[in-house]
Amino acid sequence: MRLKVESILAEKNLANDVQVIGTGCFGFCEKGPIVKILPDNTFYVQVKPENVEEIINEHIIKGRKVERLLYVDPKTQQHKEDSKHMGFYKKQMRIALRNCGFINPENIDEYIARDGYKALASVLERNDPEGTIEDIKKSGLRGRGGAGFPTGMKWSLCRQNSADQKYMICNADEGDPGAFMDRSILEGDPHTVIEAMAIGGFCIGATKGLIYIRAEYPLAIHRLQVAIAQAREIGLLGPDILGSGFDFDIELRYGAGAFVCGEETALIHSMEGLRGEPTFKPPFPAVQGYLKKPSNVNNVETFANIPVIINKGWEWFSSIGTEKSKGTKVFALAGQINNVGLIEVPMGITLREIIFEIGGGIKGGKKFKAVQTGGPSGGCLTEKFLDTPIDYENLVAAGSMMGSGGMIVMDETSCMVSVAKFYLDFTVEESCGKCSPCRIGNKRMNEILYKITKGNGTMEDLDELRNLAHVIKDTALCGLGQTSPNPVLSTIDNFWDEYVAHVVDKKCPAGQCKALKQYVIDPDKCKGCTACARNCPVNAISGTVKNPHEIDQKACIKCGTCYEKCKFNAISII
Amino acid sequence: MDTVKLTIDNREVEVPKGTTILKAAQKLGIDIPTLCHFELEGLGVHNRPGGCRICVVEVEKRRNLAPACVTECMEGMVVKTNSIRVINARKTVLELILSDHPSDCLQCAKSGRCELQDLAIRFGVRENPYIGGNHEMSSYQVEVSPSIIRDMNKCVMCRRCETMCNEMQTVGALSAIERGFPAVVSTAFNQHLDHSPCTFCGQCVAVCPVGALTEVDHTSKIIRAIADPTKKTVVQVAPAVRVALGEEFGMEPGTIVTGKLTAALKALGFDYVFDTDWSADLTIMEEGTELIGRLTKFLAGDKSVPLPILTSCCPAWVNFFEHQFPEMRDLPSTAKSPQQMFGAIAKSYFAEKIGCKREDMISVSVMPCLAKKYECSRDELKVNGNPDVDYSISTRELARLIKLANIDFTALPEEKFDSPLGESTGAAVIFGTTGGVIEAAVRTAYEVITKKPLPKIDFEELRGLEGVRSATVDVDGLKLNIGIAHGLGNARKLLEDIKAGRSQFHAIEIMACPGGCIDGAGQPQHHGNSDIIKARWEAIYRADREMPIRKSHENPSIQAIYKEYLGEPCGHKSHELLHTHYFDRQTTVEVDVDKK
Amino acid sequence: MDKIKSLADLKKKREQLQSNMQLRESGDNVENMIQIKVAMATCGIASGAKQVMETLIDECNKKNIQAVITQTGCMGYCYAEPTVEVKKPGAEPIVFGYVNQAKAVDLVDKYLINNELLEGIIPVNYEKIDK
Amino acid sequence: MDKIIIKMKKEVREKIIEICNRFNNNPGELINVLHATQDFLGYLPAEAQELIAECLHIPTAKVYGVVSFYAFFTMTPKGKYPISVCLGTACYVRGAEKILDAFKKELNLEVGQTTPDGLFSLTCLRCVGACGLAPVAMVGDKVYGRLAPADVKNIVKEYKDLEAANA
Repeated sequence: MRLKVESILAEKNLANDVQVIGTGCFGFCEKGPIVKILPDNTFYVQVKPENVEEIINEHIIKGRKVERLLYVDPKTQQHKEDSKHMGFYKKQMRIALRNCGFINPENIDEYIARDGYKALASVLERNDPEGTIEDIKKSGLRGRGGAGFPTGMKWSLCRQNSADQKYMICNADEGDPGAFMDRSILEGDPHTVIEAMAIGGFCIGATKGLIYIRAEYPLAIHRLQVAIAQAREIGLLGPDILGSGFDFDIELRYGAGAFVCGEETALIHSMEGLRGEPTFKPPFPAVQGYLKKPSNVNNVETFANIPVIINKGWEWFSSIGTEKSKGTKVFALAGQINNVGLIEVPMGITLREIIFEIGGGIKGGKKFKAVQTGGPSGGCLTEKFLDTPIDYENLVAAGSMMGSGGMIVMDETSCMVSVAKFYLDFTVEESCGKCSPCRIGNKRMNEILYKITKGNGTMEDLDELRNLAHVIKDTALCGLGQTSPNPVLSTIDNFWDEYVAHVVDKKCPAGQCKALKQYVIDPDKCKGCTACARNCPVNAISGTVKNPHEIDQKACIKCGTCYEKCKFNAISII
Repeated sequence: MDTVKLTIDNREVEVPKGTTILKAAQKLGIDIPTLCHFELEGLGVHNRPGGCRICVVEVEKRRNLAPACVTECMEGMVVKTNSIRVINARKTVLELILSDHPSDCLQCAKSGRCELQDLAIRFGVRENPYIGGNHEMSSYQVEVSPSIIRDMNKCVMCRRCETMCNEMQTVGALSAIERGFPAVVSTAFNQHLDHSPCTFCGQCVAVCPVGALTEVDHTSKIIRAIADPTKKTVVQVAPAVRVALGEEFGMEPGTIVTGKLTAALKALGFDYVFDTDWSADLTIMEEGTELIGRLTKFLAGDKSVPLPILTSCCPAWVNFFEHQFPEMRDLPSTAKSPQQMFGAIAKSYFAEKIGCKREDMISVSVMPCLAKKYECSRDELKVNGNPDVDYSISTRELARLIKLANIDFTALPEEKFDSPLGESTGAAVIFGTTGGVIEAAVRTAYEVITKKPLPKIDFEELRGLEGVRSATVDVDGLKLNIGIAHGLGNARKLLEDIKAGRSQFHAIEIMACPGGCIDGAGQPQHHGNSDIIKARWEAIYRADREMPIRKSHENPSIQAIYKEYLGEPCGHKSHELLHTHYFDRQTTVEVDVDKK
Repeated sequence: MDKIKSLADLKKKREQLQSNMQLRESGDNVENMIQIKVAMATCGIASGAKQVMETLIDECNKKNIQAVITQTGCMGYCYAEPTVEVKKPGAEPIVFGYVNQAKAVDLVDKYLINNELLEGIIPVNYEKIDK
Repeated sequence: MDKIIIKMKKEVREKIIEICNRFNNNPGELINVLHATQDFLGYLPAEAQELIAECLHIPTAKVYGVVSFYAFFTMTPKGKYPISVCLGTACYVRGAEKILDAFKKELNLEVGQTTPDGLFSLTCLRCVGACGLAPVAMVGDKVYGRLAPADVKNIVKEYKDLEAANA
């Protein structure tokens, strides 16, 4: 296509006047290929090479638009020419990320210029903490850390408990592998978290804020330190903020590499200098939290929504999203997808829109297989869920969860048993060890998964796997333990055939499980060059020169050397 | 009091607000199985991690099963403790725990008394899908110290020992370490207990539901010693043993079995069966004299006198202050413990008397305690490497010996201790519980100071099971302020007060175990039933009342040994035989001066 | 820096900041200068954003281009790091992806000086909530 | 009955005491104290934990309980060139395991170990935030992205050469 454009332009002697550039994905792949013409922003969709000449002749030379190739709005049936007016183009909406990538995070002035601390000021001026909490309740904001507890409700529970000291805590212990939403917010817009914590502190009656942040995030820590210092310097943190009489200050506490510390009771114990083991709730942190004082724990992204809700009103916020899940959600899109990155989308968007439009589809044109949401607490969703609107309830119903927002896309080369094993490896390593179902149960599940991927699994193992998963879900002490079997359950539910293939046929359909691979030599293609036999590290290949060779399957260690060395494509993996 | 009504297994029950489902079910006679949960009511011991998940129950409208031991009852709650979902989950969890626990029950020291074994029997676990194949089991080094064997392969992470060591005793030798599957309770850097601040109080052993923590067993050594014709065996029995040993033979807790105990020891073949109560009376003479001496000096205006005087008969307590408060080691009485006084006299005075060489005498003690095992291994309590007490065995070990020797304990006739180290007083018996040592000391001190007979022997104000108690005793106008603590955490509070100059006490009695020796770590296991401890406690005072003589200084045998051998209390000979000294054993990090 | 003591103070400061568009510490007439933002979150830095920023500063100095170059947070295009946003006076801001040091030189030569576009433009694909 | 005296270099002891003082010897600041001590020493040897326990008036077992709980704390000194392979999900689905295996083979090391010459140590970590470059490994602060197993040899060689050049 591009060549075609360039050659026609050259033909017409326009090469010096018109510049052809390749761009990143426009996020609208199903209508591709797309050609956009600047400066008037005209957007042609589903352009075929034979249309190129027409576009150049009509649009560039004659200045007339080719109506036929313009995007048709499915609702109005009207041709849209300017990309700014095209709905599909704006799948994303940035609330929590509103300042990321716009302001210099180390300069408080830039934050203030973009309405920073305006929300805090208006909350303080209104001087009606209960009213503000009521607004947060009405906005429908729910915790963005995973479980989705209504934020306003959490605040009002903590406000109800009187104490000489309360704490407003920010959970920035983003332990979910493959998720980096919170880090990006802290690195790109630290003041929004500070402002929101002060607002929250005022509402619940806390004068101290604590941010529990992973030690693995040095840049985020640095930017927070700078931001806190700047806010203190101009009196937006510290005593008597904006002359309101409200005192509030923030300290940082560092995590030390324990996933379980994302659980709020474990997080609190960790901040107290103890092992990060969760404790039974109740008592909830709102009653007995940090240093046994009433405490409120919210996640970074939750906080990042607060100033916007205050500034633009709860009505505005609650108009976005679905009935029970309001606003937007930030996802870290990763895996076998073209546009790995950070996105923020309104609740209710479908996975299909995220993966194929915003994410630009599967890398290398491979086939979509599954998308994992919610990290080690979530599950793998298949094609049949692609059109389900994303919100807290729907994801749980589908066997996954919102989680903190990691979204890992997998293509046909991913073995789902191995994916379950990967997450279980993680859970086993990160289990605190306090309760027996998580400490021993997850270990046992993981061992069964290893057995299956080594080709030694039985159908009884699959029953045990299912039983263990249900029991752990039912009996583990904390939220993390209770959700840890989700990767196993969701892959069993959605990819049962693949498990059976491993167990009964001793085959890994994705070809990922090494032990289940078989390298075989096609005697018709083998020229008897002996390259494979000479390079085999375990002498598993026999044969004489110029005669077809053979692999002794028992001796083969499946290292793949022969496969790489064969010049005649005679070796295949089955 | 506010109450809530709820339904458990279709039956209604009303309980005070804050009651757990476990307790409410007990009220209905529903026994929900538990493993990690442990409490000693009235003694301030609580272990409620909610970690084992054996006690899960189904609560209507809740997504997950709830642990009965920590879930509070709510108005209108509907609970099922035996639904198929509950039974399956509970059994699976038990199978998981068992899958990481050795199945060598036949050889295990806890066999027959193991709470995990009981659960396996109760659930009828016959096969376990999580054992064998590629299923890994935890693997830790088994460690033997002078008192305690730690086999963490058997640990079920109930955390009871950690709670006892840290919250009850504030010793801090044990902590959960690592995380996930390898997580276990251990010492810092998995070091030997000897290198830790462990006091060998053994409360960890006393509460361990399984065979992970057990006592070092000397029974076979005792059998060998008795069988050795070249050795004379001398045995002493501590006061608390006589109110607990019967439990091992199915007798009611609180039965006093002194006579049968004596008969059993004789039947086992010990050459001399004596009583630690005798040396307890001796301890009062020494310690009481020391107290009077320090007090007199103090009252005469010498403010440099180390006060309050602290008792020193509890070896775990001695270990505790040597590790945690070495700077205050001039406060405790220098008097040895009754066990060691007995050993010293047995291997000197008594050995001379019967013409037996020190090396040919095997001195054995039967103690409610595990720290006593450690105590007799102390170098300063040996003469030329020969210990004053060779072996200290626990009440449990004695029961095993009796059973091994085919002795029908309950059918035994009552016998008396041998003479001369067998006569004792009621003051000595009460050494077996908290407050007893100081009461015995006061009984003697009062009469020594005032030279008048006690108007009333029973000092009720010094008795009880409160963790920290205090009383002022009027010694004919002299107001003696007395403090009592049992449990080392309570002891710490009093020591911190002394350190801060807040203490008004003249004398403080400290016992390491909750309740004193009656709940020592060598006693028959109570499995969290504090009624057993209370029954032993009552039996101690009953035994005191039944004694003809109830003041140590009136013990004729004690009076005789001073006349005949020791001279006067705290005299030269006494100092040599009956007093000791203490060490600074606090681990410190100092500058390495050797290296530049 | 002066303390902001009241709501009015804050408002005043915001208005002043906005009206002057005194976004950067340097100079007047920021409006007429080229503004370049380099995404400097962890992923950007890991991909070499620091070196790119240095190159941009060097090149602009060398070629005497009046530009304000600052760091900013993650723009969200991790697949195309390092990313750089350029706003020329009067033009829409454009985000360039895959900007390594060589491309940074190109960016200055082609886009800043000659107004020629470069490969790897990332279309803005989200809605802003303000203005 | 002996008192256990642990020896420590003067400057190390003073520095740790200073760190503890900086946090008011508050046991609640244990994790911050451990971070600061590890920043200084590179690891947390037993004697450092003993001293911290002494300063903060908490049992050494509790300090060790915390150190052994958190993956970030280590009791073995890291290599001069610490290699960390990201095993975050994004890297995993793009073949991070193969990269890790290649490092293990190349250095003859298991995860958590340091080479006898003290040059290299190998650890895994979860997500450095460079998911767009997956799979990723880090040597010290330097990030190597879009790796293939074949690249591993060259990376190790780069540092061996550097070491040879410095020698």
